[in-house]
Order: sequence, then structure tokens, then C-alpha cells
Amino acid sequence: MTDISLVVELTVLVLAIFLGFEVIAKVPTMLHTPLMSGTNFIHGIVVVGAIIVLGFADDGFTKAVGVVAMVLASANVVGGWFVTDRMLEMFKRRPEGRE
Amino acid sequence: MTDISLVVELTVLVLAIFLGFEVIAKVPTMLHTPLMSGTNFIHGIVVVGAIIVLGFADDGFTKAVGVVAMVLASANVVGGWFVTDRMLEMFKRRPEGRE
Amino acid sequence: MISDPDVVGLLYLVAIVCFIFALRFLSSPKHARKGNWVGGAGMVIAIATTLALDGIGNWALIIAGGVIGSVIGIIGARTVKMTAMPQMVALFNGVGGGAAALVALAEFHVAGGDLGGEEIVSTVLSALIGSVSFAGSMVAFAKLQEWLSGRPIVFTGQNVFNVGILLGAVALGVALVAGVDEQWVLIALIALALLFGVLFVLPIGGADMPVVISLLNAFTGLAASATGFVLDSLMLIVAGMLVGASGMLLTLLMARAMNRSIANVLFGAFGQVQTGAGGTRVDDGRTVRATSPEDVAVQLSFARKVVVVPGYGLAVAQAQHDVRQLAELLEEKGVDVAYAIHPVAGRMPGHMNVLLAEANVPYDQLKEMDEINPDFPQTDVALVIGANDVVNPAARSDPASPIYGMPILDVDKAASVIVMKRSMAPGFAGIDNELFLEPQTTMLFGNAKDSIVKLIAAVKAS
Amino acid sequence: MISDPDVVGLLYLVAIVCFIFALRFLSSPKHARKGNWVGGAGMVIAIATTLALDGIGNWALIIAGGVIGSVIGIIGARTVKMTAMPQMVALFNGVGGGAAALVALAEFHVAGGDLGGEEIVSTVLSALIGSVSFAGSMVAFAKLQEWLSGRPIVFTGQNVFNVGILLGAVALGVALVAGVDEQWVLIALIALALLFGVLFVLPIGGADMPVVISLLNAFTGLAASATGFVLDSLMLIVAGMLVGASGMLLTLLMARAMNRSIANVLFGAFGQVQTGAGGTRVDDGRTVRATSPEDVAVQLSFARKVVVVPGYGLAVAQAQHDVRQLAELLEEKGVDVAYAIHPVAGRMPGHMNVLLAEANVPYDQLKEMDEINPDFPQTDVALVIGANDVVNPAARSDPASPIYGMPILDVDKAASVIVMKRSMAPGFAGIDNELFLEPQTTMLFGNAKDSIVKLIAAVKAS
Amino acid sequence: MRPRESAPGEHRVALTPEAAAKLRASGFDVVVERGAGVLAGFPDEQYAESGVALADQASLLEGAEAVVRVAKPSAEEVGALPAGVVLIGFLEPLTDTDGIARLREHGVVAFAMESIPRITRAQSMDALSSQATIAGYKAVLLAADRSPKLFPMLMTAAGTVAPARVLVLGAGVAGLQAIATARRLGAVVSAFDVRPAVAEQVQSLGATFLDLGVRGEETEGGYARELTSEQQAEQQRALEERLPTFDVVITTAAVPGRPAPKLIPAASVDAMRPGSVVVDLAAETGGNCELTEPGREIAHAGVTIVGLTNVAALMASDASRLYARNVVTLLEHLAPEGTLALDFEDEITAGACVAGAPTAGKGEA
Amino acid sequence: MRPRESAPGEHRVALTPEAAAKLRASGFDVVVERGAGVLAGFPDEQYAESGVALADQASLLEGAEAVVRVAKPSAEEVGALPAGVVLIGFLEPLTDTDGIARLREHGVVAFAMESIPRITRAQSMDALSSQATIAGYKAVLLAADRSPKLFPMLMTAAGTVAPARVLVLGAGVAGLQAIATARRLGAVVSAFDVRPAVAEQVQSLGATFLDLGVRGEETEGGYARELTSEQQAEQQRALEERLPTFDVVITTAAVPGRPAPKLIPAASVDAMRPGSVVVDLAAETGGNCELTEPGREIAHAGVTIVGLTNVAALMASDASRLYARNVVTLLEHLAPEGTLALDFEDEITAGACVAGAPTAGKGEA
Ligand SMILES: NC(=O)c1ccc[n+]([C@@H]2O[C@H](COP(=O)([O-])OP(=O)(O)OC[C@H]3O[C@@H](n4cnc5c(N)ncnc54)[C@H](OP(=O)(O)O)[C@@H]3O)[C@@H](O)[C@H]2O)c1
Ligand SMILES: NC(=O)c1ccc[n+]([C@@H]2O[C@H](COP(=O)([O-])OP(=O)(O)OC[C@H]3O[C@@H](n4cnc5c(N)ncnc54)[C@H](OP(=O)(O)O)[C@@H]3O)[C@@H](O)[C@H]2O)c1
Ligand SMILES: NC(=O)c1ccc[n+]([C@@H]2O[C@H](COP(=O)([O-])OP(=O)(O)OC[C@H]3O[C@@H](n4cnc5c(N)ncnc54)[C@H](O)[C@@H]3O)[C@@H](O)[C@H]2O)c1
Ligand SMILES: NC(=O)c1ccc[n+]([C@@H]2O[C@H](COP(=O)([O-])OP(=O)(O)OC[C@H]3O[C@@H](n4cnc5c(N)ncnc54)[C@H](O)[C@@H]3O)[C@@H](O)[C@H]2O)c1
Repeated sequence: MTDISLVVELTVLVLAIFLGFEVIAKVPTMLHTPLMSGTNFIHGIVVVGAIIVLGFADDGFTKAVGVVAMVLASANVVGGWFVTDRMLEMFKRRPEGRE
Repeated sequence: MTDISLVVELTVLVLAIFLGFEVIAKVPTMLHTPLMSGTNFIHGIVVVGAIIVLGFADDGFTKAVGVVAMVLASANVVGGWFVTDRMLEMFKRRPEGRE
Repeated sequence: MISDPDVVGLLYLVAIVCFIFALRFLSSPKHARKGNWVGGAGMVIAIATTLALDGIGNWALIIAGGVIGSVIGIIGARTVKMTAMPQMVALFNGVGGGAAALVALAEFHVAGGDLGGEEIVSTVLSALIGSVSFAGSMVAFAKLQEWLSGRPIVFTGQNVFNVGILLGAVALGVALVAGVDEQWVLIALIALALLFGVLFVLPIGGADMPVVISLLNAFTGLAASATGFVLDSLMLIVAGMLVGASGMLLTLLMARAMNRSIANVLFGAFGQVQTGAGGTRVDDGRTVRATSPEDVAVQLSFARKVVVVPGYGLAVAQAQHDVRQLAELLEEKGVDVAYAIHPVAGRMPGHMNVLLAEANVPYDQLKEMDEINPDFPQTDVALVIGANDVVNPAARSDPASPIYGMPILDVDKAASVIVMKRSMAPGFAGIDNELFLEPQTTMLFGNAKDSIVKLIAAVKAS
Repeated sequence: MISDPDVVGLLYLVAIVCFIFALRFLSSPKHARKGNWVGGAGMVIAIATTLALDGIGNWALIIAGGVIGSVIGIIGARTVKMTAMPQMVALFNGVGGGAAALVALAEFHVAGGDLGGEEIVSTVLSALIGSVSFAGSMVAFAKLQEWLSGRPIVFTGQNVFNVGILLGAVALGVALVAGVDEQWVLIALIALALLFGVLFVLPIGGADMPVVISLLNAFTGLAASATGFVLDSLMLIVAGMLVGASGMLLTLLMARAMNRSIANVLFGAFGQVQTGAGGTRVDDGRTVRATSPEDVAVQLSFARKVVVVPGYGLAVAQAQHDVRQLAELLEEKGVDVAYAIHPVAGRMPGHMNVLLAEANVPYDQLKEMDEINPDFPQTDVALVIGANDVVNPAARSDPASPIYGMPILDVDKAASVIVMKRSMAPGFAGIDNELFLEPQTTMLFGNAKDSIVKLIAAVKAS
Repeated sequence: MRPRESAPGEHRVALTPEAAAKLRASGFDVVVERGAGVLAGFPDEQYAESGVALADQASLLEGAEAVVRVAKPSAEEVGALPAGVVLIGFLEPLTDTDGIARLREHGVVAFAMESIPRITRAQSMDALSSQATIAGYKAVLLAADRSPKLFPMLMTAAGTVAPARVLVLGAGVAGLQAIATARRLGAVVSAFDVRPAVAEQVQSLGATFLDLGVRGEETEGGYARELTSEQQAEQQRALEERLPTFDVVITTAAVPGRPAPKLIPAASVDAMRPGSVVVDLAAETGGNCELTEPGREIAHAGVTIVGLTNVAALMASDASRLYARNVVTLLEHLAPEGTLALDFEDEITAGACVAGAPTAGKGEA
Repeated sequence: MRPRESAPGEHRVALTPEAAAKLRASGFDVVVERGAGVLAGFPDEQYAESGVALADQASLLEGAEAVVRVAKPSAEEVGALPAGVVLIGFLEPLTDTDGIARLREHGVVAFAMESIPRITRAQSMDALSSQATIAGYKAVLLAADRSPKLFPMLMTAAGTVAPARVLVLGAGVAGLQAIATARRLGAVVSAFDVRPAVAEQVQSLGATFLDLGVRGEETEGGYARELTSEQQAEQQRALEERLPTFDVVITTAAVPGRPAPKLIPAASVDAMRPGSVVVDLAAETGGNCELTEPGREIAHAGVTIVGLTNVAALMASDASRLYARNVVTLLEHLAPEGTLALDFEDEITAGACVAGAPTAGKGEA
């Protein structure tokens, strides 16, 4: 891992905040739930953290914690993606069926 | 000056690109010119570069170049700001006079 | 194996770009699906890059964990009913938060508690926020799944108790930052945070859950971002924070769409134990659900068939020109639009005809009651504008009602009914309307003209 | 003196945030002025922080340079006429580019040409782009100031020549990156870049200058960003790139508002030496200027008095309902709106009355010709919708015209005239209309209904 | 068997061929007097085509269980009715007490269209409303035809024609329709009514409510209560001031069972501009204008005063269509499946019955 | 001094008090025949108020330099005119050649309102247009009044009233106004004209252009050229098919100087539904319908055919207002500052002059 200075990280953080706000500024209400679900999937990126922790783990405790983290995080990623996908199916134009 | 790794700088650059696009995505045509002028002012930030170069200059050449850069950059900053300000005066609601 | 950190950084940067595009796309109805795919691509790149890092070991564990998690995820997401989607989001959000907390714990353990200032702050934040998100999400899930009562669960002194617990967790966090390097402190902190998460969500009513889930979603994003600080990973920082920021804004937007403040949603239950939160509740527990122009706009835009039902309120608001414009707009989008004219809508015979003729609505779009009633079951959206008595199902079902026996427009047979009026006030006959409480009905409150003007803008934007 | 790089970084971060807000505000008519002030604040913070850096010397030079530059800036910006604003933007943009190039040169000199891979690439880019921007802007300035002919200046072989020069500069850049550390190479590169900048802008006509200036503005932003890489300054990278990215988008938007592609603007002059670029030019050199709904919307929103002049085209487009809606929207914004009805507008006596009555326009907003004509000099915008003959000044001034002697609506006396029609085609009388060429007139081409619908959306957005 | 017979001096007909066919479909036997529909534009052939029997006046009533008509029957006609027969029509129950008594004596079970209660369920039988709708529309045509001024505003090369200013007094069913029609033609319309709820209704048609400072009351049935004499005087005063600014005045003010309120005294007419037109739809009950001569059109100091009664009958074809639909709905109510089954517990049956109900006089005013 | 005299059997008046005042302001002396404006709603007092001199018929013409009227003068009236006087009015130059000859013999300088060239500059003198506007509006009122059907669509508790279907044949000035007025009343309107440019104009009023497959030509002045006889037959055929679907037909087709084209032969009328109404604005030149009796209203197989001539005169007040404005503009053109200064080089003066121009016959058809 490169060692990045805090202020640089903060700069990046601030840019991400603005970008996060700007990007969804005008989302129609109907998309609120799919968007929530989509972002839910994206924070599954924490799986990268789990992999790193587990991948470099030496002791049993770390491995145990790491494996659990790995399970949770992958459930987040995979489940989040499929849930979002199912929700968005509704947005195919003029659906034939309706429940 | 901290020494920042290229990839970090690139990350920041990419975020800035997105932000730059997002932020002005829906500007009304009437504001094109003032916006151009406003961004013109902002890139006057190069004055910081001029100050650094000049402030740390030891030899005559660097000083000479630095001073010229300083003059140019400050003209950019100051002139850019005032021009923008004058343009935006027009946007006060329902102006009394008109030419 | 990738050993050049620059290459790793670049690949991570690509993933970041994918996530940004994913968000952009997700906020437009047209591109939303593409958004999810782009996000998925980013995730694959990020995971693959990480797995290829120099020195990664414990492959069996990684694969086992990944497979187990993925299977849970797929099964959960695939088998659940469409109506249960919100609790799935809650569930997957919670596990993400939990993962963040665990990663923080593991890092703390590996470092033996000996972390730099930045790292320890991030670790504490990650553990704290992640745990709250995990526990809160699980409670939200249980409530929506009806494993717990959907009604607000409150007890006296809850307020003080919650604050106490949160303060306790924060105090432990401060201790850790101040230099305490005992692992149990962090574990205790996590335990307190979990308890707080539970208590925080318990008192919130079922109707408000989506807002809470959105908030917890943003929390998980923040936790992931904090994990990024712990691991010095710009990608985690950016991706987590994108979710954190957009999630916060989204939470605000959702609360606003419900005409509530966030504070009201989160703390509304306290002090008003009896009334409960969420919507105007009527005696039998059914609620009137208000909606927003944006929501209606998307419904209309994606409908195949819309029937406009004008009533006296349309005349009072003099919104005839606007309604025609809305209809034209929808037709341009390929929606099939008709007007259902009830014989006594308005206050004089032919009142609606006069209005709509003035607005140049073509005669052949005006359908008599007998002609349109069979169409309602095939109608996606019935847009009831300032009509009331003429769509009151009591005329069909309630012999005691003064309007019993009057033929009505069967809007309640439509898949979705949107009623535009200013209040819950009755119409000419002075009686309540059960239609407004039906599950398929949502109310768009306000002067009809204002509402339609907003709708037009929203339809254009969507 | 600030020696902690974290503090410096944080202060720079504050400046970045200011710039972001500045851009956000600048893109909304309501907040634009605030945007400039916030940007100013960011600049002050950035400059002050830099001046306070540990080790900064040469105070006299810094102050001297700063004062001279500021004085030039203030005088330039303050004394220039409003109509000369575009060339001022060009001027100040150019000097910024020049500064970026000089900073790069100085850094190269200080390092004795011995720069790392990243630094040397950035240095070359900064010098190259900065120089092109400087020279190009100066030419643009000279053209707008009419020191040079506004007409495209072209010679045969220019195309090949320009490309050659650019390739030369790039070759020198590659050499530098490849390890050549002679300062004259960089200077030669700058010289070639300057030459290219001149040649690049020379062939472009006066009407297209705003687009070119916007492009050069984006270039300067890129140069500043490159300087940031040279100096390892995130603030310069971000601020420069914000301008670079938004400037590129802006350039695109401006070209689109003119209904041209960027390529057409930049290279339009080549190969069509005779006709020249920019607008539909008529014999006597006056041009018909097309405008966009957004532009008209802002003009209307900020007007005090708008007079709508309907004609036969309004009837053909059946846009009566939309025009009333537009008028109502403007009235809500406090604009004073009236309709000027010419006695023979349309194709039958009272044609406009029939139309506007259908759309429910209140009778008291309809003004007869004799009543409204004295009001035109006090009118900010005359919105001519599908009218032609009834606003043709030839009726007043040209005894040879078949309509000479007909009293007309004196829209040409209004401060600004916007004409909405589909083409330059004549009306009933079959004659051209000089009004369309007047300097205060702009044309909004398209079917009147479409145009008004777009206008309504734009007015709502602004 | 339910034959139908037309009233003299009345262009409308109580059953159109279409309505007769509908009745037949519901199980009724229908006999129509020969030539009954001609004046309304429905020749005998059309009835024949829809499968209806035609009969001469003589044989018409043989075996009839119910008789439907537009206007009330004359004394002779009552004599010709079989005893116990059901009679439906505009019977003027509130004003023509003699006629009702005659019917009662004769043993006729009489249902007056006027007495059908104004409840939601009975709206499709409400012939007062349907005929008032036609009258309101026609009143505007009568006025526009007689006015020397154009209704719409026109700005032309030969100068601007100002829009006509129309005032509608009494904005019930007919008044509202008049407002709508005049507005369609481009006139500037104001209206007044004593019932408070009307102001919003007037505005819902895009017209202006004229505030005369007089506020009356609304009864259960949606009708107006009669004003006190002070209120009435106040109303006349307030109106007199405003009348000269109008080109056309259409009056429809009525209070059930009472003579029409006098809103426009002769003096006010004198104050109006020559060329003005007054159309008085209340002429039947005496008129809202003092000078109105029921059934006639007069000129007074340059002002035309149209006092035509039975204005709906002037549009016989559409008026008959609507009336017939009202009658059919009532018949289907009284005789589900084509068989008379009078249920005097029912609000509509009891309310509309003005003679021959089991509890004598129950349906009476 | 320019007195004005009213024509017999004509309700309109050539100068309104307002117009007379305007003339006076421009330097004219104005004398008006006593009682001239009464039928149009302008009593003598109003003229007196605007400072106009009133005179009896006897003394009226003394010293008159110009006489303005609505209709052409009778033979006697021509005799009474002072020689050399300027006469303005509807003189029927294309059809009444005798009358024109009489005027020429009598030495009158006659300007026919019909002959004013249809150029942009003369639009405010164009009395044909101003009167056609009134006629088009009035034609719809006549039709609506006579139709037993409501024009607008109404969906009511007593069933739905379908909108009337109106066909306008000939969409010139009168036709377009008729389209607009019928649409205002809520009718579904179709229209046909032989001039190709009209389709767009019809659509610009929200009506449908009926494509009969016949395309005629437009002359310089904007008038139609007469159709060939094949075209005419073709038109009749195409129309006959479509006529039965309409409730109201308004015809305005005309070709200057020619008898009105016969668009609706008797057979087509027979095919129309009873209750239909035909208003024939071309009655004056023989009518567009074969059965039209100019000046009368007849019924044929249940179809009402209104052949009233001079329909604009039925709205005497507004019609006079517009006509007077046309006349004033023409007078001001002929006599700037109140002094006659006839410039026969001028397109309008030369074009409108039908008798007494320096080059004899220049202004003639
Ligand atoms: N057509 C006839 O001939 C006739 C004649 C007399 C009576 N009626 C009776 O009138 C009724 C007609 O039914 P309907 O459904 O048309 O009307 P309705 O039942 O009277 O309901 C009208 C509704 O419109 C809403 N409204 C009023 N102003 C509004 C505004 N500006 N914007 C938005 N909403 C507004 C009111 O609710 P809020 O106050 O909450 O906004 C009201 O509930 C029937 O009961 C019928 O029997 C009809
Ligand atoms: N009022 C009367 O009684 C009467 C009667 C006969 C003749 N006229 C004559 O008609 C003329 C009236 O003047 P005017 O100014 O109203 O009309 P005009 O001079 O005929 O001009 C109308 C303009 O509207 C434009 N247009 C047509 N359709 C359009 C659409 N769908 N969207 C946008 N623009 C459209 C046309 O330009 P594009 O093709 O470029 O779009 C045309 O230049 C006068 O010359 C008058 O003398 C009047
Ligand atoms: N519930 C229903 O189904 C139903 C059906 C039809 C009508 N209605 C209601 O009944 C109302 C009246 O019906 P109508 O038109 O048959 O009434 P109407 O013919 O008896 O009277 C006509 C109008 O005259 C008004 N009026 C009375 N005295 C007046 C005065 N002095 N000055 C001015 N106006 C005066 C009345 O208020 C009424 O509006 C309708 O407006 C409607 O609201 C209800
Ligand atoms: N330039 C001007 O200022 C000016 C002024 C007034 C009128 N005009 C033009 O002149 C046109 C005609 O004026 P008008 O109304 O006095 O004409 P008109 O009275 O002579 O004729 C009426 C209409 O009948 C139509 N017609 C003739 N033969 C027909 C047939 N066989 N079938 C169907 N239609 C037939 C004509 O085309 C015309 O539209 C107007 O529409 C207008 O465009 C121009």
C-alpha cells in the first residue's frame, strides 16, 4: 500500500462529496429506491478491505474476523447488485405484465 | 512541497474533470459569457505558481521570468474578477437603466 | 501479481470512474439499468486488482468467504418477492456495514492497537458507524419482514438511554484515539454501537423505514470511506464517500418527497407514542398516502394507458389548458391518454365538455362513462383531477350512502389511482371517499392547476 | 510562516471548495454574482497561503509584479465599454496562459532541465498549451478590438503549414521528455507554440470568437493544471482542471447554441475563403442572428416589459395555449406582459382575437396598434411570434414596397426583438423583412409551438 | 303496454325512436301516436324502424298502463285517460293545483317530472335540469341573434369591435349553461345568484361573479329560498346601477312554487342602452323583468325583451332526446323489467307522485 | 361639405356619430339626414352631440361635394345628386352596369367600395372584408338558431348530446369568420375552398380542411377564378357524398362579377337529414345552393335553407361602425385635410372610381 498523506486523502474526500451530491442532484422520486439500492451495492467495495485484511492475515483471530467480513461484504456486493437489477427491470419501457 | 505520487494526482484530476462537467451541466445560454469569464478568473490560480517560482528564485533568469509571470498572472486574477463582476451586474433583477 | 503501486492505483482509478458513471446513470430513468452494469464492471475490476496484489494469501479462506457470501446474496436477491425488496436492501446494507466494522477490528488487531492518529480515528469511525449501520439495518429488516412489529416500539426514558449509550461508545472511541490500545475497548465500542443501532431504529414506524434505510445506507458508505483511510486506499475513500454523500442527499430528498423533515422521521415517535408516525392514519389503520409530482411524472411516463378523470375541482382551478398540455406531452411519449367524462361531473350538465372544449381537447378523446368503464382494469394510471363524488365507490357498495345507486367511474379498478385535490375535504355530496384509502391510490395534494404545472415540468424532466 | 504541509494542504483545500462553489453559483442566474465573490475568496486564501509558505523570498519582486499586474487588470476591466467585454476576457485569459508557460519555463530552468518523467511531461504540456492560449487569445483580442480585421484571414497552404508547426512543437516536446535538457529547446517549443496560436486563430471570423475564446480559456485551465503537476500542487491541479473540464463543456454548449459543431467553428474558414464563417450573411454584411430558447428565456425573465406580437404563424402552429402559458409564467415572475394586436394580423379580421380568446387570454391584455405603439420604446423585449408583414418597417420607410403606407407595429423601437418563425421565408405580402437584420433582432427559428414549449421549459429552469 | 301521446302546442316529444327502442329492449310494449315526433324531427318511419307500434289518437289509449307526455294534459285529455293509469310529464304540481286535483279525481296515478327529488340517484331522471340546459344555451342564441352587436372582440383593419357584456341573473342549471355559452361566443360575462355556493361555480366557468351585496339561502334540494322584501329591494337597487353597462341580460331566477322574483323593474329597463337585449327565461312564472310579456318578444325604449316561454321546446330535437332519456330512466325505475311495481316507500317514487299515491296527498306540495 | 344620406330598406348607416366626429376633426363639414342612423341604433341626438349638422332629405344635398351611403342610389336619387359630386357606397359596379352608366351620364364621380383594390395599404377601406366578417359571424347565429341540435357536445346525466357537424363552403373572409364562430360554439367544423392557400388558413382556425379533390386558382387580388365546368361537376359530386353527414352547411363561395357557383344541387339537399340547416351567404348573387331563394328562408324536405341577402345589415350597429370607419378612411384618402384632391394616378383612387374618372372608363371592370 502506498502511504498517502492525510491532506491528500481529505482533498480526494471533499471532491468525492461534491461529486456525490452533484451527480444525483436531480433524480426523480421514482428512482429513489433503485438509486438507494444501487449505492448500497457500491459500498460493497468494502469487500476490497475484507480481501486485504484476510489476504494478509497471519493469526487466527484476524483470519476469523476476516472470513466473516468477507462473507458479509460479498453478500453485500452480490446481493446488492441483483436486487438493484431486479428493481430496474420495472423501468423497461411500458412493461407488458403488471402485478 | 509534499511529494505526491502521480497516480494520486491523476485520481484527483479525474475527480476534478467529472466535477467540472457536472457542475455546469445545465447552465442557461445567457450565462455562457459570464461563466466563461468566471472560469477565466479561476485559472488565474496559476498566480500561485508564479509566486512559488518567484519566491524561491535565486538566479536572474528565473527572477526575470518569474516577475513577468507574476505580472501576467495577477492581471489574469484581478482583471478576470472585475470583468466578471461587471458582466454580472446585468443580472440584477429588472435593471432600471438600459443602454 | 501486480507489484507496481501505480498500476494498482490506475486500475482502482478505473473502478472509481465506473462508480461515478454508475451513479450518473442510476439517476436517470433511461440509463438506470446501464448504471448498475457499469457499477458491476467497476466492482469486478476493483476486486480482481485487489486479489492480484502482491502478497495476498489465505486463498482458501478468501474463496470460501466469497462464495458463501455470494450464494447468500444471490439466493436472497433472487427468491425474494418484489414487494419485499426494501428489506433486502436493508439486509445487504447491514452486512456491508458489518464488514466495514470487522475490517476495522482486524486492522486494529493486526497493528496490536498501535496505529497512527489518522488510522486510529478512521478505525474508530469505521467500527462505530459500521456497527450502527449493521444493527440498525437488521432491525429495519426484521420490521419490514414483520418479524418485529412495524409499529413504533417505544418505552419511557428511551431518549435518555439512547443518548447515554451513544455517549458511551464515543467515550470509548476517544479513549482509543487518546492512546488506549486494548482490543476489548474496541470490541466494547462495537457492542455499544450495535446496541445503539437497535435502539435507534426500533421506535421508527414501518412507513418511514425507506428513509431510515437510506440513512443507514449512507452510513455504510461513510464506514467504507473510513475503512479507506485505515487502509490508505483512495478507491475506498472515494467510492465510500460517493455513496455517503449521495446517500445523505437521497435521504433528504426522500424525506422531502414525504413532506417530512428527517428529524421528524427519526425522532417523530418520541413523545407521540399514541399517534404513531407516517401519513394520516385513519381509524381502521389504513393510511392516506401523499405523493409528489416527480413520482407521478415517472408513473405517467412509463404507463401504457392513462385515463384522466376531470371533476369540479378542475373547473375551479381553471386548469383545463394545463391538463390538455400534460395529456399531449404524454401522448408524445407514446402513452395512450383518454378522458373519462362522468355525466354529472362538475356543477352543470356538460360542465367538463365546456371546459375541455375551451382547451381544445379533441372530442374523440372524451369517453362517456359506459364506454370507458370497461377500460379501467387495463388502465395503468387513473388521474383523478378535482373529482370526488363521481369516483366514490360508496355509490356501488354502500346502500346507506346518499349517492348509492349513482353509476360511477370505476377508477378503483385501475392499477394505480392518483387523486389531485387540495385536501381530504368531501365534494358536493358531502361524504367521505373510500377510494382515497385504497392501497392503489395516492394523493397529490394542492390546487389542481399548480399540481399539473408541476407535473408537466416533472414529466419533461423524466 | 506556515511550515506544516498539512495546514497548507488544508488551506488549499478550502480554496478548492470555494472554487467549486463559485462554479456552481455561476451557472445559475440567481447566484451568479455570489459565485464570483466566493471564487474571489478562494483566490485570496490560496494566494495568502502561498505567500505565507516557509522560505518564500524576493518580496519586492513579488509585490512589484503583483501590483503592476493588478493595476493593469483593474484599469482594463474598469474602463472598457460593456460591448468590449469579450476582448477583455480574451486578454486576461491570454495572460493567464502566458503565466503558466513562464512558470513551466522557470521550473525547467531551476531544475537545469533535470526533471522526472512526470514533471517534464507536465512542464512541456504547460509550456505548450499556455503559449498557444496566450498567442491565440492575443489574436482574438486584436480581432475583436478591430486592430486586426474581423474577417477570416486565410492563405493557401495554411492548413499544412499549421499542422507542420504544431508537429514541430510536439517533436521538441518529445525530445525534452526523452531526456534532452537544453533550455533553448523549450524556448523554441514555446516560440513554435506561440506561432501556432496566432495562425490557429487568425482564420476564424469575428462572429465565432466567443467559442474560440471559450476554448482557449479551457486550454489555460489545462495549462494551469499541468503547472500543478509540475509544482506537485493538488490545488492547481484541481482548480485548473475544473476550468479545463467546464470550459470544454461550455465550448461545446456555446457551439451548439449557435447550431454549429466545434470543428465547423474552428476549421470552417478553410476551403470556403469567399463566404466566411458565422451566421447567414447578407449582401450588405449584416447577419441574421439565431438564438436559443435558453437565451430568450433569460432575456424574458429579466425583462420589465414584454410585448407579444402574434401573427399568422401563431395560428398555423396553433400555439395559442402555449403562448398564454408563457405569458402567465412571466407575469408570475413580475414581468409586465401585453399582446399587441395588429388589425390585419392573421388571415381574417379578428383572427388573433379568436385564437387568444380560445386560449383565455384576458381581453384587457390585448392592445390595439395605436394603443401599444407608443409603448415600444419602453419595451425590453418584443416577442414576435409568427408575424411578419405587420412588423415590417418597409411599410414605414420604403415607398416602393407593396405594403408601403400600412401602419405597422413598431417593434423595432423595442430594446430587443425576438422573432419566432420557421425560416427566413416571407409572409403574405411575399416581401423580405429588414427587421430581421436589425442589430437588436434575434431569430428563434422553428415551429412556433415547439419554440414556445421549449421557451416555457427554459423560463422555468432559469 | 305504455303508449305515449304528444301535447298540443309543444314541439318536443316524450319518447324518441331511440328511447322507445330502449324501452322495448327493457320489456315494455310501446305505442306512439302517429305524427307525435314530426315537429321534433322524428318522423313516424323512424319509430316504425325501431319496432314501435304507431296508433291514431283514437285507439292510442286502449289498454295503456302508463302514458308519458311532455306537457300536462288538458281537461278533456284527462277525461280520456283510463282510470288507474300511470301518467308521467311536466304536470306543474306546484302551480296548477286544479289540474292535479282533476287527475286525482280521475283516479290517475300521476308522476310529475318537476317533483322528482333532486338526489344524486335521481339525476338521470331530472328533466328540469336537462331542459334547463337546453334553455340556457338557447337563451344565448336568442340574445346574440337579437343583439346588434357582435359578442366577441375583434380587432380589424376597420377598427376594434368591443366584446359584448353579458349579465346572467340566476346561475342555476340554465344560468350556468348560459354563462358557458356566452363565454364561448367571446362575450365578457358576469353573473349573479343569491345562493352563496354559486360564486365559485360561476368562476369555474371563467366568468365574473357580480357582488350585489345580497346573500340568500339554499334549501335542501339545492333550490333558493325566496328573499325577504328588503333584500329584494336592495337587489333591485344594486342591479339598477349596473344594468346600463351590459349589452345583454339573461335572467333565470326562480324559486320553486313561487312567482319569479322581480329583479328588473321597468325603470331599470329605461336606464339600459338602446339595442340592449333582455332574455327572460323566467317568463313562464311571470318573468324576472317587470316588462316581460310571457310568450312574447317586445321592444321598450330600444331594448328588446324576449319573454318566450318553453324555450327548450325551440330545440325540439335535442330537447326531446334528453327528455326521453329522463322518462325512460323513470319508467325503468317505476317498472323494473317492464312491469309496473310502484314502491311508495321509495324516495323517488313517493316524491314524484303528485296524485293517486296510496296515502292520499303524500306527494303533494 | 360632405353630407350623407341613408339608403331605403337598409338598416346600416354610412357614418356613425363617432365617425362623423372623426371627419369633422379632419376638417370636413358633415351633414346627416335626419333619422338616418335610427335603425342602426344611432339616434339623431347622438349625431347632434358629436357636432354634426342634421338636415331633412330636401335640403340635404345643397352644396354637397361628396355623398356617402351604404347601398347604391335609386334612379330618382341619382337624379337628385348635384352634378360633379363625389359618391361613395356599395355601387355593384360589376353587376349593375345600368346603374353605373346612369351615374356616369349624370356626371357623378362615383367610387364603389367593392372596387377598392385589395392591396395592403387599402385594407382599412376594405368594406367588403368588414361586412363579410359580420356576415360570417351572423350566418352561424342564424344556423344555430334554426338548428334543432345543440352545437357543443354535452355529456349529461340524461345522455350525451353529440356536437353539431358544420361545413363551411368557401373560406374567404366570411367563411373563415363562420368557421371561427362555429368552432367557438363547440361545433365540429370542416371547410372547403378552391383556393389552395386556404387549407392552411382553415387549419389555423382549428378546423378540418375537407379535401374534395378540386383545386382552383387564385387571382392577383386574392379572389378565386371560376372553376371549369368539369371541375364544378366534380365538386358537386364530391360534395353530395359528404353533405348528409353535416347538420349545418354555411356557404359563402363567390367569384367576383360572376353568379355564385352552384355547389349544392337540389338532389343533394334531398339527401341531407331532416332538421339540417343551410345558410347561403351567396344568395345575393344567386346562391350556392340551387334551392336558395334570395331574400327568403324556405324549408325543403325538412331542410331549412336560409337565403337572406345583406346579412351584415342584420347586425346594423356593429356593421355600421365598421363600414363608417372604412368610409372615413377612404374620404380622408380622397380629400386629405378635408379638401377633395382626386389623384387618379393613385392606385386606390383610380381603382375605386367607377364613373367620372378623367380617362373615361378607367376604373370600370
Ligand atoms: N353536473 C351537474 O349537472 C351537477 C349539478 C349539480 C350538482 N352536481 C353534483 O356535483 C358533484 C360532481 O362531482 P365531482 O366529482 O365533479 O365534484 P365533487 O364531488 O364536488 O368534488 C370536487 C372536488 O374537487 C376538489 N377541488 C375543488 N377545488 C379544487 C382546486 N382548485 N384544485 C384541486 N381540487 C379542487 C374538492 O376537494 P378539495 O376541497 O380537497 O380540493 C372536491 O372534493 C356530484 O355530486 C354531482 O351530483 C352535479
Ligand atoms: N387579417 C386579415 O384580415 C388579412 C386577410 C388577408 C390577408 N392578410 C394579410 O396577412 C398578413 C398578416 O400578417 P402577419 O404578420 O400576421 O403574417 P405574415 O406576414 O403572413 O407572416 C406569417 C409568418 O409566420 C410564419 N409562420 C407560418 N407558420 C408558422 C409556424 N407554424 N411556426 C412559426 N412561424 C410560422 C411564416 O414564416 P416561416 O414560413 O418562416 O415560418 C410567416 O412569415 C398581412 O400581410 C395582411 O395584409 C390579412
Ligand atoms: N343534486 C343534484 O343532483 C342536482 C341536480 C340539479 C340541480 N341541482 C342544484 O340545484 C340548483 C338550482 O337548480 P335550478 O337551476 O333548477 O334552480 P331554479 O330554476 O329553481 O332557479 C334558478 C336560479 O335562480 C336563483 N335565484 C332565485 N332567486 C333569485 C334572486 N332573487 N336573484 C338571483 N337569483 C335567484 C336560484 O338560486 C337558482 O340558482 C342547481 O344550481 C344545482 O346546484 C342539484
Ligand atoms: N390583401 C388583402 O389585404 C386582402 C383583404 C381582404 C381579403 N383578401 C383575400 O381575399 C380572399 C377572398 O376574399 P373574399 O372572402 O372577399 O372572397 P369572395 O367573397 O369573392 O369569395 C369567397 C370565397 O369563395 C371561394 N370560392 C369561389 N368559388 C368557389 C367554389 N366553386 N367552391 C368553393 N369555394 C369557392 C373563394 O375562393 C373565396 O375564398 C380572402 O380570403 C383573403 O385572403 C386579401
